[in-house]
Amino acid sequence: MQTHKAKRVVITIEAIMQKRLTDILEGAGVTGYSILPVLGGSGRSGAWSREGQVSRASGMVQVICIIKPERLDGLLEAVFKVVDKHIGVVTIADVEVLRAERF
Amino acid sequence: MQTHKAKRVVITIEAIMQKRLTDILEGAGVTGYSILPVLGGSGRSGAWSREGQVSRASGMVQVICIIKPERLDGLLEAVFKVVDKHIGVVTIADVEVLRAERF
Amino acid sequence: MQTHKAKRVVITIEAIMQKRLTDILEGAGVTGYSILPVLGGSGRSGAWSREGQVSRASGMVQVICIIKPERLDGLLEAVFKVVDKHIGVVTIADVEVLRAERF
Amino acid sequence: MGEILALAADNLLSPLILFFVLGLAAAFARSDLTFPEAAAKAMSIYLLFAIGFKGGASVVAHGIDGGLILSLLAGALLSALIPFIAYALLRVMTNLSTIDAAAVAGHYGSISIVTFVACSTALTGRGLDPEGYMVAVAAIMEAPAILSALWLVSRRAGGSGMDGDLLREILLNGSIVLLIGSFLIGGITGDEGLEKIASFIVAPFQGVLCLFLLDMGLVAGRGLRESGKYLNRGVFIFGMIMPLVGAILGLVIGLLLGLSVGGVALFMTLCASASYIAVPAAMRVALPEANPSIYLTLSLGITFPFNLTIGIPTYIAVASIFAGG
Amino acid sequence: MGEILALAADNLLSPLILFFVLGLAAAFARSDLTFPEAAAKAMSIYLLFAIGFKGGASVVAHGIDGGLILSLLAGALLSALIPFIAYALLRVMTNLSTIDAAAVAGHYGSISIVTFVACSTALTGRGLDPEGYMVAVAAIMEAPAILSALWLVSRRAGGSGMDGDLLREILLNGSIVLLIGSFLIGGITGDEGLEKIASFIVAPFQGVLCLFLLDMGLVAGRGLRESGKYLNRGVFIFGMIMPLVGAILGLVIGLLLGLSVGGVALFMTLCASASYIAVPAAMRVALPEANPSIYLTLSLGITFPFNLTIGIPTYIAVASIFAGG
Amino acid sequence: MGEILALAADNLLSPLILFFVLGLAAAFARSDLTFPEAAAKAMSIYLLFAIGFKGGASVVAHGIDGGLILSLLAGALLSALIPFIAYALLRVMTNLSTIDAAAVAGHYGSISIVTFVACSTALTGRGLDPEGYMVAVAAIMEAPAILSALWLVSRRAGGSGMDGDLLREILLNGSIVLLIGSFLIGGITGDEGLEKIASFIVAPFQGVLCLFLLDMGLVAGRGLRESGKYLNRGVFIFGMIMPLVGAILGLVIGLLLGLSVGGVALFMTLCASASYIAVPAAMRVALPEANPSIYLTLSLGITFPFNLTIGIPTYIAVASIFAGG
Ligand SMILES: Nc1ncnc2c1ncn2[C@@H]1O[C@H](COP(=O)(O)O)[C@@H](O)[C@H]1O
Ligand SMILES: Nc1ncnc2c1ncn2[C@@H]1O[C@H](COP(=O)(O)O)[C@@H](O)[C@H]1O
Ligand SMILES: Nc1ncnc2c1ncn2[C@@H]1O[C@H](COP(=O)(O)O)[C@@H](O)[C@H]1O
Ligand code: NA
Ligand code: NA
Ligand code: NA
Repeated sequence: MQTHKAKRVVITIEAIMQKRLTDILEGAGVTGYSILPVLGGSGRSGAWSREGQVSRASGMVQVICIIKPERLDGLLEAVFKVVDKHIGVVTIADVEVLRAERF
Repeated sequence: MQTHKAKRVVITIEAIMQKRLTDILEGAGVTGYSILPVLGGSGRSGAWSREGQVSRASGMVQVICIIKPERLDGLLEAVFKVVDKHIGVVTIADVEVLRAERF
Repeated sequence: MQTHKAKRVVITIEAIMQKRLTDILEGAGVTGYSILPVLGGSGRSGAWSREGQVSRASGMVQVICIIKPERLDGLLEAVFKVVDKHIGVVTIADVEVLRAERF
Repeated sequence: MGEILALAADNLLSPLILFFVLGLAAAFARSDLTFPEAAAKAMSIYLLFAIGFKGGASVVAHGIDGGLILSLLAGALLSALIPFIAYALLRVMTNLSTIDAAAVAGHYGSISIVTFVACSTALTGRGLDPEGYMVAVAAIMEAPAILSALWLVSRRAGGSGMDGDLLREILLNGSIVLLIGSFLIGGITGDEGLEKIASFIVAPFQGVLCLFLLDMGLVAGRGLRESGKYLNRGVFIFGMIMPLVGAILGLVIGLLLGLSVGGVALFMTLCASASYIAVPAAMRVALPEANPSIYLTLSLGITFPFNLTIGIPTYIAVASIFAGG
Repeated sequence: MGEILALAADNLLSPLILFFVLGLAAAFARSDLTFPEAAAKAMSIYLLFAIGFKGGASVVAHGIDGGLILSLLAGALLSALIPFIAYALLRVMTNLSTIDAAAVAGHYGSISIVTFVACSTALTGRGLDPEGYMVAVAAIMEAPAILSALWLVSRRAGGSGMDGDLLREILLNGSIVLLIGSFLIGGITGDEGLEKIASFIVAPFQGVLCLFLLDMGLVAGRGLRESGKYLNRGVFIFGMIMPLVGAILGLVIGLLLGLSVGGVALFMTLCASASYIAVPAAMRVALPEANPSIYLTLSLGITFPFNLTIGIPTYIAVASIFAGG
Repeated sequence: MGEILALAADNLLSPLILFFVLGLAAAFARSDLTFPEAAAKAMSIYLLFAIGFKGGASVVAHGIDGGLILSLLAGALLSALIPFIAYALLRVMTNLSTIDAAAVAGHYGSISIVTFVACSTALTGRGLDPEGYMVAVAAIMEAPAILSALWLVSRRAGGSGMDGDLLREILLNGSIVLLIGSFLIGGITGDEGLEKIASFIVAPFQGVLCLFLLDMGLVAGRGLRESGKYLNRGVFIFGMIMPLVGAILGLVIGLLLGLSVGGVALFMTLCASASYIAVPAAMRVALPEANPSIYLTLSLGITFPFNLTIGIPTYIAVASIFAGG
């Protein structure tokens, strides 16, 4: 089948920052994203798990955007403003997509 | 360690279509898949979030298949039948796997 | 923006083995990982779903590590010790990351 | 009219309605108050379990009534019929496409179980206990409307339509199975069974319903805020006219069936209410081209609050006039 | 025999059993009725909390009985012993591999807390209150069987076996900690504590148990539908013979311990029941080669329903004959 | 002093505290006992709903008291003021950075609703019912402290600080909306409304609180185990001195306001308690550089258990001496 090149950007970020991040994504012209829950993890700021939290402050999510390659730079710059001061991880990978007209 | 080339196909689709999709995947000879929950997202049909739903109709999932590269085309054709009319996103990426005999 | 090459290793494994796996990852010098929930799936040992479980034994998770490419082999060897006897899938993909000093 | 207003005022100041309004207000103010998905599902399981069981126990307590079979039949027929009326109204009043109009129409033939529960609670509070078997009538009214909606579409536009899997999903969806199952078990174990679990299903019932309506308010409010734009004036008005049309049909048939005041009021409520669980699910599968923002927002954002606040006290008052003493 | 049948009929028509059957039926009919995972876990937390607390409060209310220590000891020994009997039977009756047989055997030495709760409820309903400390006996019987099973395997096949982490996980698994903890707190705060929380843990208990058994029926039914094929005739029969073997052992030891009728019946039930939470978890870690479809389906799909429907009334009737009057 | 000790012993042996201790113990023993996230959230929704509603109903039952407005004002002022005292103490007693000290200080101006609920329960158990409007005082004390903390930082270190979105999130966070909303509805529907849902919000309340405190014990224990290392001696001591400082302030102001014994005890408890929900959330957004391990562990791992075990009985005893008879 006919597929098209695209980029898959995954941003792991605190749940409390989710709305701020997706607002910025929309500002940067991103046409779609999906949010996955994260159960727990570990990083430089220690280990955490969703079941050990009472606080709204805690917990992370993954925000996944599939975008046209030419939009990548704009997106990363926008994202960087949010993740710079906050904990979180950003990865970018090459993917192929069906129905490219959607992105 | 010895790794082998494979394809990772991720299909983001409405939860209500999950069973129909996995039935088709099994029909297309896919030997395994995993389902991840999606908390929310946004696309051409607007934004949604799992906690704002009363309806069984709502909510999406990600169906992830790791397959041998030679099976890709068969799989995509089968998948396309389901996703064509429905909202959803399909991405394909190159990965390496351990224990290739499993796929 | 400046990005750096890294590897994204995804290990789908039974929830009951999660702690053992992440202990081994930490032993192998992995500096961070995230855990995603898996709702269900199918493989050589049949189909399962999280809602059809009474047992702590059941259910799977995805452990995701972003690592520097040079750490990959050490990690895979460590992981293999745990997944060898257990059901589960390991995939490796190339990604780019922001803020490489974190990995 | 005076009585209706008094009833309505009384209804509007009950904790149930006030918690619903709190939810709406919180959603509009963009508070982050949310119920976990699992808690919302657990509450709806509780409500179906309790209402089904109590209905079944009440049927045996009062003896099986000749009206049971007739009421079931009438319910099924109305559920199948109402979509045609709704569809005709929609074609006249709005500019919705064939597919969107058919999808919306299907929702109005089917029912909203929470509206049913809210009406039952109001009736019991006024000593107007309805026939226990109305629970079974509610269950039977869920599905036929879906078939009518799909038939409306297939006649004109095609659509991927009905298949065996979908039919099974509709008839055996979790809500129907739980409601009918609990109803049967309530019937089998009767008063003795009810006594065993009364302090679980009777005593805390209204409290749980308050929380559930709070969540419904949050969901309905968020739906309106985000998708209100999909509803133009005609559609909006339809969402408040159609329940009245349904209620009138329910009144006439309910009187013909010889139901009690409570039974007539509940029958009106069933006909007036619109589904937002079973029907949307079926529509996503069978009519993916229909826009869920329209039918969900209409059913949950307009008709549900309308029935909850204005509809139910009106139906009770009207039923009291026509079926009472 | 007549009495057993009457008891069984009575039992079969209780809401508890009927909701379990509803769950089984819904699963076989492939309804999409499901409980959210979090709700199922919350219900099991509630049941352990309530049963533990009530057991502890009852121990102090009735004075600490000399039988407590002996019963705990006997429970631990039986839990360790039964796997050997089960293993021998499995080798004779079935063609399971060493590892699968040992894994299954471990499940039958351990216990099912829901079966225990169902039996307690039936006993209380008949005025046959058991010794409060049976809750502690249940807790102590969870783990020893696992060690026996692993020993059976290590003697023959190796297996990755036991390590310190696993031992801690088994002994401090959430269910044991919650059950024992609530038991102790019930004991410390006694009747005064019970009074404070009675309307939470006593009044709604049976209702929650109905919902829990509905979920168990759904899970057991889905397990049977999907994995029933892994159970051949011999394995299937084992799943109904083994509880009887366990129950007879429990009867003999229970009588020797001088337990009340209720106590003997509960002890029989503990010996007859098979684990489907703690033991499967340990087996996945220590014996990943053993097939979970076999041991889970057997324990949850065959033995659990068998005990719930036929076993419990039989054990109560038998205990009444031997320990009664 | 004798009385305080008797009260403390009584308090320590209540089911509430014992379940909290069970949770702590299970966490330290690394048991895998956990509550599903959704169940924990559902319990906290229940507690806020119940405490708010009962407070509102009690206000109307006792007539609106002139003290209401003054108490709200005093609460808001204290919430804004306490962070400055806490900050000064932290700079003297510990080596925390400006940002960490300000973040911690903000937590101590705000309040912990579970500590409030535990104190109310203890008061009601002793017949010392507090003013119903203390619920509203609790709600109003949540937010001002956050502004003080951010001001402390902005004066020195910058920080990304406050913006309109954050302000809305703080003022309309789910807990506040639910608490105030339920309070208002309780006030509007009064005793009549309370009667309808009493068997949901009154009878099972203490049982749910036990489970909730068990979960709090698990979370606090895990926090201490993992992040205890971030707290050095000075910080640790601060976590037990600061509640006493707050309580004294609360005592003085409570007496000036002319509150009842229960009201003074609750006011002391509010001032003594530290937030672990609203404030951490705001700090993560506005001061991401502040280390959450410090403020969360201090508030949840030190001050919360301190208040629950030693603080509350002390505050009640002291209030009885000064405001009583
Ligand atoms: N190398 C990594 N791979 C995957 N996830 C990571 C990695 N590093 C950090 N994370 C995730 O990001 C969270 C915050 O990381 P950190 O900012 O390093 O504390 C962690 O708790 C993980 O969930
Ligand atoms: N570009 C994208 N990247 C990631 N997820 C997407 C994207 N577009 C759509 N989605 C997901 O697919 C759902 C339906 O998309 P759509 O069909 O565009 O409305 C959205 O709600 C998202 O969860
Ligand atoms: N090819 C695959 N693609 C994605 N997930 C898989 C695949 N094979 C197995 N899995 C996941 O791993 C679990 C165990 O697989 P198995 O060991 O083959 O039974 C399955 O239930 C799936 O969740
Ligand atoms: Na209707
Ligand atoms: Na046993
Ligand atoms: Na405070």
